[in-house]
Amino acid sequence: MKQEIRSTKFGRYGGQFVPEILMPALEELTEQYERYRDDPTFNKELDYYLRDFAGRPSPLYYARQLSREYGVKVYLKREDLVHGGAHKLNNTLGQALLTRYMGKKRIIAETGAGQHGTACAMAGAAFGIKTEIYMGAKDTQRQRMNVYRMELMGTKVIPVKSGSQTLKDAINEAMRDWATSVETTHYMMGSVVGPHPYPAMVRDFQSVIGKEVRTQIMEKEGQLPDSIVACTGGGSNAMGIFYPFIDDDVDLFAVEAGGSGMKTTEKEALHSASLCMGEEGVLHGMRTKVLQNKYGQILESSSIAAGLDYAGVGPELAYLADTGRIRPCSSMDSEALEAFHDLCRLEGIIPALESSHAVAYVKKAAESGELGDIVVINISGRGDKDLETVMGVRK
Amino acid sequence: MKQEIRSTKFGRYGGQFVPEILMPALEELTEQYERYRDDPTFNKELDYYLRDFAGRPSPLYYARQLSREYGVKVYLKREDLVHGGAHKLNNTLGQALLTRYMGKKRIIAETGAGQHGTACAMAGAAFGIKTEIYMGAKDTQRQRMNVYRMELMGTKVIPVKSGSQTLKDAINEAMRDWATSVETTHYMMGSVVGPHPYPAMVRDFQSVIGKEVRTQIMEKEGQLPDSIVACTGGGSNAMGIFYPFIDDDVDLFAVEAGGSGMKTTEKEALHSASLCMGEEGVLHGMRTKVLQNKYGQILESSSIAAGLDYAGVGPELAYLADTGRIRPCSSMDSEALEAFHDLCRLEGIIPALESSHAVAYVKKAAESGELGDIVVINISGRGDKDLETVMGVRK
Amino acid sequence: MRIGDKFNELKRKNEGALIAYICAGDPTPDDTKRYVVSLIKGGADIIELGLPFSDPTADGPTIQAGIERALNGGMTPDVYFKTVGALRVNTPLVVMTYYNLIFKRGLETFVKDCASSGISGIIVPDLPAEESEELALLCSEYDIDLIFLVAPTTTGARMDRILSRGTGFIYLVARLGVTGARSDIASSTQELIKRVKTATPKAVGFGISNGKQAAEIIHAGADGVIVGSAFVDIIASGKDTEQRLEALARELKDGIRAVKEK
Amino acid sequence: MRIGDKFNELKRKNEGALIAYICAGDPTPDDTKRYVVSLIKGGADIIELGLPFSDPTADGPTIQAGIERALNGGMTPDVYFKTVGALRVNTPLVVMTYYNLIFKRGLETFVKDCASSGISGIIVPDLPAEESEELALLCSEYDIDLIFLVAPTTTGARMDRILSRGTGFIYLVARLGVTGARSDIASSTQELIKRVKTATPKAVGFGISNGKQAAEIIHAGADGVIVGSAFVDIIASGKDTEQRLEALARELKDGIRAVKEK
Ligand SMILES: Cc1ncc(COP(=O)(O)O)c(C=O)c1O
Ligand SMILES: Cc1ncc(COP(=O)(O)O)c(C=O)c1O
Repeated sequence: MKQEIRSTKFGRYGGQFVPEILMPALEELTEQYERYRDDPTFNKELDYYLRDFAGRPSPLYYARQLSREYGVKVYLKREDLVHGGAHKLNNTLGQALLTRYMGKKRIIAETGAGQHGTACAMAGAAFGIKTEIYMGAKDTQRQRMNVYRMELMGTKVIPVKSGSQTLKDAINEAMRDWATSVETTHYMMGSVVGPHPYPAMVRDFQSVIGKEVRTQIMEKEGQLPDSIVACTGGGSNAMGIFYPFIDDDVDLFAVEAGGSGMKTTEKEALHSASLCMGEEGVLHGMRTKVLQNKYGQILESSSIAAGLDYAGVGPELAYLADTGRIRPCSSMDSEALEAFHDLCRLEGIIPALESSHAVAYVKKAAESGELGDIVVINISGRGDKDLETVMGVRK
Repeated sequence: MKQEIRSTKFGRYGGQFVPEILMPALEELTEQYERYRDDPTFNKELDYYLRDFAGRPSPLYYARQLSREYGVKVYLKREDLVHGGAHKLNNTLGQALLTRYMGKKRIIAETGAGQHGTACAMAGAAFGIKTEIYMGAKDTQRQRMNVYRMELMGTKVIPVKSGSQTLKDAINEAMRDWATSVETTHYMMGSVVGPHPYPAMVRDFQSVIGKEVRTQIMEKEGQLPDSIVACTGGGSNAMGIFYPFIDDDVDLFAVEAGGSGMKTTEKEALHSASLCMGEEGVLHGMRTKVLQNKYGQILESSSIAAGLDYAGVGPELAYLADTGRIRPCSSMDSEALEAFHDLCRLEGIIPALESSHAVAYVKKAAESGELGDIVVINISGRGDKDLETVMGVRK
Repeated sequence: MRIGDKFNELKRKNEGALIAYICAGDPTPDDTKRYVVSLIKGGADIIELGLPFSDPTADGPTIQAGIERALNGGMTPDVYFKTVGALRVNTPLVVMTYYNLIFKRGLETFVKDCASSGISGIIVPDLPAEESEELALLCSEYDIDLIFLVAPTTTGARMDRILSRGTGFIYLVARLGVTGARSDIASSTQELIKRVKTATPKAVGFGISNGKQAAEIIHAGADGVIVGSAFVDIIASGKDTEQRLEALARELKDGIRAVKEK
Repeated sequence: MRIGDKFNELKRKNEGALIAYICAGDPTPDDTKRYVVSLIKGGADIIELGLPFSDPTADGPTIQAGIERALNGGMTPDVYFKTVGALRVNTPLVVMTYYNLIFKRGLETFVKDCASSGISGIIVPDLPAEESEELALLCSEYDIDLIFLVAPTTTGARMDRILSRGTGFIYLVARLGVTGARSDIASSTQELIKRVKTATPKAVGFGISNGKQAAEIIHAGADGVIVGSAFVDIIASGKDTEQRLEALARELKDGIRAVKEK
């Protein structure tokens, strides 16, 4: 099952489409990751941090009331309980530990709404590694609290004032930094995207989710689930929960953000459904499915959930979608909101709007029977960060 | 070790100082609690919710960097990772389950800043029990987000417009409600305060914290800790972590809110240190140590941490302080803030300002040696709720 | 005057008692003195004078507001006893307050101060029989009545304990709830009056605001009615207070008198 | 004109090459036509014309801003090839763009369009040698140079692979970093020039903005210098653009000419 880390591709997807200047860093990272990936000391230490710092294992909770309402047996994988409030830390802990093993002294990353940045800051502080986060200047204003959170943890947040002053520009700026600092600095990717080895590495670090689910569901049901449903932005929580089941007879649903509709213009998409609607292309170092116009210009994507609002998707997901192993699908903003309210009211769990997309898909698909009898939904994060947004659309 | 639940007192503290109309309800509650307290089915179900819903056990994390800085081996009990972000849910899950076992159909409670109310809302939703929370009208405005959170989970928040429109009035109004609805309604107390059996019952429900610590520290250190430090408002997180060690040779430090100084006027205290500075009195149904003026009028207490801002304290703590089994002490607002920053920066953990008081005490007491070599601090909650406050005092 | 004597006197007249509550010091101690006179003029047989406590959990919003006015008006236990001591009335006076004020003053001091300022009885809404032994002993020593409440929910052993300990009168809580004017008399109240079997007079309080209700209560077998919020409401409005207090007392007492008991 | 021919011509003159980058369509396609003329007048030997991509991760803020202006000015691949095809210049033209635009157009279509619009070379900053096989084959089929970058961090097997695959010239990245004018030449650049052992001409880019730097680069053994941000800065300012482009090209070329190579 384990993918050979030396291959940079998933079928024709993936690869390393980056400036020459970064290639040696990727080579080094690949080599080092391969070296520590199965190293017992590395893994023991990582397990320790996942347990004692991040609070793993996260529970698999049988949602009785939701199950009754939706007409299918629903288990929730509770990544919302992980330190920081989302699955993101699984990955940043792994990469921060690797940074230490590689002997690098500094971590950089980009962040949009601030989720990945916060997870980097936490991991950076836990390991005592200097951490700097690039963030669009507009985003730093919109997400003042997350900036403050990062700063509290000793992370330097660098506002990016070029371009549209948002995530895109933060990525560019972080890449520029890395290009000048590769020798001492590790670039922390926040999802299963970017050039090899990131998609594979981040997937591996997130696979702890699926591994736990396997043990937990066997304990509770004595069998594997019929299907697993996860929201998909870059795809890290999805790959994390899917991957350990890839060789099993379990249906895997990757739910993308349907936004306000499946339409696009020359410059914008009303959604973020790259797997469903994207076309093959090359973005951020990887060949994958991308929302783009006829010339190959990348579209501005859109979603009520900031974490899903991305024009690309992890290459392994693109590959698995083509082979039919995963089923790409989508939930619209309005459906996600409804599911958000369902979970709050019926279970006392406030899910992230990202995760609400997965819940929403179960709500609409359960009746058709396509999900089978036992469904696991990955609740990738908690929704405290989204309260303002939800409040804003309250009728 | 287990206290006879039939006795309403801890030494001369405790008791049931409530209107006659509530006495039968307290009798019934005592009886029912006694009935289910050791019932295997009840406890199995409670354990299930604590594990799968609340995310227990919470880790005991060795804080390497903080230990180095403070000069003593510090373990953090991570209640900040519990669903909802604080230890509060341990108790509300217990009481909500008991509500179901008692066949009552409705839960009421009061809340100040909204922490206990949110924990009630979560438990109420999890068990599908109608939940109504009284909250001072002023507090509903100051804590808009927590009100929204509760409402999302199907809880009705009732703004109390009488008196000062704060916690005090919410307590009164909730009591009034209970007086008219005892037959169908369970009153959910949020800490080890109020009339018997609440102090004992809430302590029991919170004792899961200390029980876990015992197992965890034996695993990690092969011995019990030298001391345990917990912040103390009403005292539930403190009693929860202390109680399982009550017969052991472990020093127990109850850290109260020193506010801006140990002074009082006719109507106000600049602190909330009832154990350290209070005098015996009767408040909210219990005999305990109370901040009061020479006539017995209750003082307005004060603390940067809303959850510690209370003029009374659990009667068992008052008793244990008198017998010398626990050591009451305090940290000032400014010390708590400093410790808050320490923990963020050194460990990537944002503690609640309440919990920061416990950390602060370790910071100042470690050097004297009075804490011994191995200290466990109860991180009773996470600090996301406090970011605005901390930001406000940033120089 | 002793409470028992008052009830005996009324019994002889075949008449129920009107027990009127106001909060001492609401809005000032001097006002209280005048209000007490008005109430007695209107026909009140016993006066309950609240000693205000900062956290009155057993009172409704109306009385809570009165308590706040009194505290803002400078009322303290010291002022209270001075004010009450200065009342020259031949009507039993009862202090109603929360336990912490008694506890803090010292139980014996408090009871002594009651005795020397002419108070005949004590009601402590947050002191159930189970916690009252020490205070009960002192009260009997200083010849002060300790008045207990019973509620519709009070049953069995607890009821017996309260009835055996209560003196002066037994305060029957009219319905599940707290003080505050309501408009009808619940059947649970009627039941409660029947259930409380004791030689001690029974007075019913909580939610009574007019003569018709008062009459119903007496008709149902009570020896007295207790009215508080309705009086405090008048004080809160601040208009023609004395006249209106007297008028309401009269209406209530007339209602009571209309019932020819037993 | 082929790139190799140009370098041969310059070699005969014992002269280094000035390779000037601007972004096509910045701020409009017509401007670009005039700017190209100015650059050539000033002395540019090869013109690199950026085809703007929405997410130019390998470019600095200066060029990124130029790209945005071009996109806002309506530049698309279609317009690009039309614009370039209309240039009547006897100077090698190189397209610099990101791989997605090539990929989306179809590799063969793209290369064909290059050939038919008179483009001699292609630079794709996000296409390392490892991913370039298909494009390289097409380029050789259509007789277009595929120009690769090497960086100070490029070593060993990767260096060999790039050098064996690159045609036209080898683009040496002057320092760790991205495009943008800097003021000094790092020693790592000098080293890199020495390390790149190939018969293909070597041109150094990233961070060169004046004649002195250009001279140093040529002095250190390079066959050409590549200047981009400094020109784009002039376009951004929008004042006397043509004159200033020409003047800067002249200054750079003068600097280059001042070095009498080998
Ligand atoms: C809670 C949550 N879920 C999901 C995502 C989407 O990321 P991914 O698709 O990599 O899991 C994010 C991204 O920030 C997130 O915060
Ligand atoms: C995080 C946290 N810690 C501590 C407290 C204080 O309560 P207690 O003393 O009952 O633990 C609160 C109360 O809201 C709280 O939210």
